[in-house]
Amino acid sequence: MPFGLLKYGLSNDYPAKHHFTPATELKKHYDVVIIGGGGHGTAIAYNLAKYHGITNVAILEKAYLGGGNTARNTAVIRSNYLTEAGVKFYSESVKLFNNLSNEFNYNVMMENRGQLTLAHSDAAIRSFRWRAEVNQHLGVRSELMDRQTIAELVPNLNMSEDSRFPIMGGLWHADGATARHDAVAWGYAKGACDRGVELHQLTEVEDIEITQGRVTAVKTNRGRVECGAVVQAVAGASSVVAKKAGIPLPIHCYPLQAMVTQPYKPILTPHVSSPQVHVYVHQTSRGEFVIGGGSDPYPLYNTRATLDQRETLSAAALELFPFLAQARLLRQWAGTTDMTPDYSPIMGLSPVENYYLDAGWGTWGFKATPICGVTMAELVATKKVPDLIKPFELERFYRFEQINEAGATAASH
Amino acid sequence: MKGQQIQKRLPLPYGSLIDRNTEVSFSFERKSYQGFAGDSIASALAANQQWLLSRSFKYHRPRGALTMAGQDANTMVQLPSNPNALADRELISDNLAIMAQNYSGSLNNDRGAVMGLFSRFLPVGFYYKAFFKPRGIWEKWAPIIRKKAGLGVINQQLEPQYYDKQYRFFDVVVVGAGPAGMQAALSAAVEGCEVLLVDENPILGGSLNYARFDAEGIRGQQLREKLIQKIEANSNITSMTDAVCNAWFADNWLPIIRGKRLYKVRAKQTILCTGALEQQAVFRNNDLPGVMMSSAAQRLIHLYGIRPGNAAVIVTGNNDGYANALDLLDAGVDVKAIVDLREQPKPDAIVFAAAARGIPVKTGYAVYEAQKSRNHLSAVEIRKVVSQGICADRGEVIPCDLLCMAVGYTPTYQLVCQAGGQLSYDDNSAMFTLINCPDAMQVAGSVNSHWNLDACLAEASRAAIIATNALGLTSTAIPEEIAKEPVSPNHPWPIFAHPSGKEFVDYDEDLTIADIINATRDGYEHIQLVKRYSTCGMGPSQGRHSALAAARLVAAATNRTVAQTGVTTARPPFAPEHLGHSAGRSFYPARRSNMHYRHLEAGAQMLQAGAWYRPAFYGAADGTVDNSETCINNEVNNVRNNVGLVDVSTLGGIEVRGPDAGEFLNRFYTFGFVKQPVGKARYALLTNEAGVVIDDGVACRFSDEHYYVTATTGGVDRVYQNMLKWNAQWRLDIDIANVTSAYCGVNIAGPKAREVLAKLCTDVDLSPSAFPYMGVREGTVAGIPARLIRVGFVGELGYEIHVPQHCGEALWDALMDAGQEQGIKPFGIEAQRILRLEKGHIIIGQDTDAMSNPMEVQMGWAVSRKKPFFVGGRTLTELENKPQLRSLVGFVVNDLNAPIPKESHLILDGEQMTGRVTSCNYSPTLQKPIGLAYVTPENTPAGSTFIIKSSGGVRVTAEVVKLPFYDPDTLRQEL
Amino acid sequence: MKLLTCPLNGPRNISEFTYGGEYHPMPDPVHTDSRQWAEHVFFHDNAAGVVTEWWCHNASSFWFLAERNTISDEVIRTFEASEIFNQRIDFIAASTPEGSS
Amino acid sequence: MSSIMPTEVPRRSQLSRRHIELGAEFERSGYLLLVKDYGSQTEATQAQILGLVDLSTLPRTGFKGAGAPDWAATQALNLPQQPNTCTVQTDGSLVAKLSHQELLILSDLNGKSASIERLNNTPVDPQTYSLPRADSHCWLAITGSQAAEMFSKICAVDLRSHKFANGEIAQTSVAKANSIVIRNDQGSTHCFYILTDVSSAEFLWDCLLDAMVEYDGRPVGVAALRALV
Repeated sequence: MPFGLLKYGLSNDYPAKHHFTPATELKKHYDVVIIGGGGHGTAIAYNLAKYHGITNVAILEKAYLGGGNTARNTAVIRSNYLTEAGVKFYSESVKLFNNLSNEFNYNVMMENRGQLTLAHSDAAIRSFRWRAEVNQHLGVRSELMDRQTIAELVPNLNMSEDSRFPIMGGLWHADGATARHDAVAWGYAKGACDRGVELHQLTEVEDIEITQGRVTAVKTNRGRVECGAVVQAVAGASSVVAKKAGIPLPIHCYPLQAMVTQPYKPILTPHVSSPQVHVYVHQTSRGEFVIGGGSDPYPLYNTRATLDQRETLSAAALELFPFLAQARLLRQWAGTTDMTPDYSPIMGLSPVENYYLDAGWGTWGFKATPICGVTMAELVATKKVPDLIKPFELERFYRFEQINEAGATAASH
Repeated sequence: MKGQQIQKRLPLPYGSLIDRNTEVSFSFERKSYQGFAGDSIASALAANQQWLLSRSFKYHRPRGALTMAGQDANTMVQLPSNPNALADRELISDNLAIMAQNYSGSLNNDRGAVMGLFSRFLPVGFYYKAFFKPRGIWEKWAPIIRKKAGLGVINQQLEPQYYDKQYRFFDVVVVGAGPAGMQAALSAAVEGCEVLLVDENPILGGSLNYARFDAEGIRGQQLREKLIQKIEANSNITSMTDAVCNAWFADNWLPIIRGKRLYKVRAKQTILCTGALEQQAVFRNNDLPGVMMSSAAQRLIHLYGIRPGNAAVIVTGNNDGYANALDLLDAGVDVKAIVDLREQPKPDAIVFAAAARGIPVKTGYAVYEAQKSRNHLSAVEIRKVVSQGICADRGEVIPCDLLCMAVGYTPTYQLVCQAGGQLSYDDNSAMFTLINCPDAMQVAGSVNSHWNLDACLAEASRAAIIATNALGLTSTAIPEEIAKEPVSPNHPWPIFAHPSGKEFVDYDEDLTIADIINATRDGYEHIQLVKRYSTCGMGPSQGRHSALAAARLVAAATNRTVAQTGVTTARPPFAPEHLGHSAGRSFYPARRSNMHYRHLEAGAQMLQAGAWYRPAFYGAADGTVDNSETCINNEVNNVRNNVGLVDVSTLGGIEVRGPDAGEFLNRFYTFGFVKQPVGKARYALLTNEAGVVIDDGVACRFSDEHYYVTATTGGVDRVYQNMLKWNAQWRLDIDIANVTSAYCGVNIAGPKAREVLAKLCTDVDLSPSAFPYMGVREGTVAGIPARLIRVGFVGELGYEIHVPQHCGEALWDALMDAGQEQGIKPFGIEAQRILRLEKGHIIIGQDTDAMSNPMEVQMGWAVSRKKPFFVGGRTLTELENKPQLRSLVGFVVNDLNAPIPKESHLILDGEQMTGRVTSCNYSPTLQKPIGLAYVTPENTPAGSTFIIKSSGGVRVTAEVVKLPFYDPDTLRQEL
Repeated sequence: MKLLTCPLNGPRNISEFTYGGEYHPMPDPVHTDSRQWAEHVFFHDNAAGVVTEWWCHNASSFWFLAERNTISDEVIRTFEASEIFNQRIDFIAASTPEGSS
Repeated sequence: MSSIMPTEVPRRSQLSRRHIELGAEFERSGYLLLVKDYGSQTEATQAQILGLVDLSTLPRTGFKGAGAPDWAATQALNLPQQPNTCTVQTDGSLVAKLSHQELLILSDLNGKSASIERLNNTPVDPQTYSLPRADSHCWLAITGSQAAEMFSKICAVDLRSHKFANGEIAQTSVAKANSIVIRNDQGSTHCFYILTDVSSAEFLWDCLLDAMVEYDGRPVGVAALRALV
């Protein structure tokens, strides 16, 4: 019995402490307004308050805390990216994740069970080797794995030579992990609110006021608030919000669906994915199998589920683990992803002064949460773009310079 | 023996689902039992007085049947290759071996039950509050907690079973075959209307099969027979029982599961008559075996002929509890009391009947606590209700082994809400009701909060009329909306907290009143946050029985109305379904050329290129492939010295014909084609609008208005689609046709290629002057009409021969036969890769990546600047005005002892990554490793060197050389 | 599954089609400045509401246009490309702004 | 083993090996080689219930382009009015209109239709372009009372006889392979032609056999198909 729970057992009255500011009226002015109360928004607020002493901050969330893609992603954490920019950025994020529970005093249930990406063609082996070489060179634990080793690592994987897509090898990423996605946003929000940040749920930004190229205020469904700076962290609605500030973005929003089975006794330790079969599978700490794959085939601002995707994901999952035919599907859901032309985020300065972008998170937003908090807060506080996120600036597209991460999207989310 | 079993059942007509003539033997927890065909696992066990079925998720509480309708997780049992099976849904079969789930030790004495004692140390969200201090301790806890995780056990040796799918099409689909559903189907089955009636139960009738609608208890049965007769007589109605409509998807796309088949049903109109789910009362130990919904008791009696207990108490908030009491009495159960939460029940015939039969009624009373002995209900303590949720200090204890709960319902709203409908809470009826149902969907019956049988029937007919009118099959005047009942069956607050807790709101997750309230006190006030923080509603039954109570508790705890609080989203599927169902037969098209089997017969190792199968290399004569390297090198040498044959059928082929054909290619590809001579081929490089190289091929001009353009195996479909899309805008006078599969092709290459071809091709002058390098001709080969293209991909004298697909094998046979004396041998993709590398040709997708532009891959020569427009042109201009970031160069490794670099190995400048190898092989011809690599522009001049981080991190020096490596003066290919 | 009505083949499951991107006129590739061209190549309206977009029916390789609401996923109408592109486009002189991507 | 083998002629169906495995008896006239039967006496009746026939080696052609409809009109053909419908010609061939500008012409079951040969050798008008339809697609026939029911397992278009009339065409996906499905009843027996990318012929054949099992469907020779008329 961990000590942390003793006080609950020994006190007759439940020692409740409200984790977040109970919603009060909006103030007239905030130094920083953060649009979006998801993992990123709360992480930015937390870092502003804790490390930069900026506490006159409001997080404006149109629905509820962490209810967007923070609630809908499949909680995968990894740093096996392809470009130097990507690898450095995400490996910093993984480092921060590892200390998050103790930083928060709130357990985010980080589990480092590793990630295995399967190759079914020599082209895939080639692109995995590329990734492994870059990762290793930058100190990230990725390595090519042969059939034999894969069979030992995941004994119940279908290694048959005559399956439709025989497994030829794989990329093992020992740093791959999962965490309780909701808890990440809750932990940040709790820490931010403890330091004076205001979290306003059910508060939607309807318009953004800009005078002489500088953001001055936002209009919400609960009234107008003036602000020194605005950060938008609204993955899935980035284009819509940025448009209110007159900023066009290179983003298309596609639904990304996933599904989960009933809980079963644990039989799968690492996260297994197959870019060619378009599926990834991992078993949660509750014993549920989480199954995801590619994005929907066309853009949509709607988190409805489709039978088509359920069929595709199930068939794909059974290619890898035929015995999952007996597992029962419990729930199917979707998130809305900001897809960018180069499969990399858009972070940093915008054409509008003091208006900062945290967008273009595609299918990799959750795993970037902690580092976004750190870097975006530093940007807002110092007005200097941290080196780690320089490559991700919006301006790159105007220079016809993309980040060569595309090869990496074949990998799992 | 049989006699015994029948003794355990009530006499006919009780037990409509069981066949008393067919006994079935099965085992539960390794003890053998008998039941009847048609019995569910739970009913067969109940007949044998085995009520305890399983253990709960967190506290390992003893659990038994709750709904007897497959709607709760209390009955989950382990079947072979079927974990988490619902015992009140799955039927028994001979020798079926059933085990309970989630206990340690034995089901009766579960060591895990000790968790219950620690419950106050495991407050809501306790995982977040502990297990992580000091740093690193979580790594120790995680595996321990993980061991506790999960319920059933997956059989990893599962033999794949045959699941499949079928499409179905109906004008109207009615979901739910209760009174409303049956009536709706009948009313909808007008002339020319195809109606499907679906129900998850084994027989039609729904509540008519078990519920009591009148004092005498005869009306349900009568109405059922009448409706079923009509339905069976109606040829427009298709009935599907044992079939669950498991979701609603866009445009009335309905997945219906029966047996091992998933039916994908397209309905023009749907009518949902899915009924309502009875809800539990919340009080201490309300989860004990013996405590069940009143409808569950009625199902046991009427469907299975089972007496649900000996001494019963009914806690009710409506008159259905009284009907339930009458059913129990008729079934020979001693009804100790009806505990009515209401001070003043509204009397009706049934209430009078209950009184007349002397059933003690305690009005204004609640069940405060259920007591147990030997894992079963033994008594209830009832207390006077003094105010909402508050009981008097004292009460009385009534011994009983059955407690029926009849305190209200929640509509079976899942499908409606998936379709965009919403739940609103009506404080007067204390009930969730459906609003904003979408077009092309009607709801009728208790799902729409109608509780009176006649009202349900009337509304069903009305819904059907709306549907058939919408289909244009009828133009009947739509009757007035049916008024709702003034009296609601829902009690507003059947929730009674107990100082010692264990009043379960969510059975699946073992969540009590305190857990829900404390979640809000921790700050998780939004119903979605309550769910995520407490996991309320996240279990296998997806909040079917927790949504209402949780919404009421959260509303009260946060000073909101239940309507404001709402419920969480109803995600598909409705009922947990096997992944095998949604997977079905997997269709992954596979493509083969007409020569496919010749490759296999020659011992080829096949590889997959997209959907295509292609020969990677051919095994040695004796069929062994152990030394692939030798095989491949032999193939290379044979091409260089004699003649080889490779199947190139998978290459794309697109006909571009018409007066504007040249103009079109000018706009689509980077090169110029208008002035291309007839009878010649020209390299065609394709960029997208971002200036990225995405495909290449050759454009063969067979006449002024006829180009035949090849494309890469993987790229042709996209290239073809893009061509059509562009010309849908440009409207040039051309036709574009993808003829990839119409042609089967080989490349016959090597110094002796002409000798061989000459034997079979007499109508084309093959002499170098008449048919030079990059020439194209049409003629016949071995009597087969053929297109001949003199290309040099592998760097030798070579002809691509494209013939009608069905003649491919014949062409192969003829060439292999004719080439015998020249030593012709087939070669595969691997040898071709080496050959083309020696010749310095790039492969799109291997030597290019998602950002490569023509200048980077040194193909500026293939970009025409004399054109007003081509796709990607403007962007290339932008890129040309910026410093180039990298260049693709050829390199050799002169140190033969160094580990041969592999594709994707990095190029380093110190520790700085400056590029990567895209192709690298040992060249049997040059006798040293050669390759292509992206390097910094300053590294491009021949002779300059760079460092490759090769296998094992070994730094290998590479020297840049001018391409091609082989035959720089192209004497051989122009032979 | 969603139904999409192909002008040639009638209503079909949307899985029979390939999404072809937003329809928006291509700026004059000669006289447009770099930033505008960059926005044409990389940026999208990505509007939440009714948009016009390209679709291709795979089995018949038939391209057409659709007006679709990206919030409700409701298809307002589908129509043949010739409704917008009714004449030959040429780039010989300063090209017309008609073409699209 | 059949006295005639596919290797005798240059044109060989992608399914030759499947046929030989099933004990096919081949028939040959000139370069045209077809499966006569699979050695069963009951194939004629089988075809009335559910039969699968490979017609891939039979002649066929196609024309496309803005000028195609007018040109075809001058070729003594009885042309279909609407796209996605077809008409049977006097010489037994079948003309399918796939779009306003595209025609597909299939020969009769004996490969004797004169029109195919004629059309292939007639010079075409401007804006009219021939298509190599004899090789781009495989051509299978599915016959019998159970045909539509069987299709409903692998094709999402409603092909039931009262919804999909004789002479109608669906260009759609069958077992995830793009296909042209043509209803062309043989006498009183339902018959669907399916034309799918020729390189996927074996994949499609196997999917069809798998779907046919529960209805006792079997492959039958062209003889059984002819016997229906």
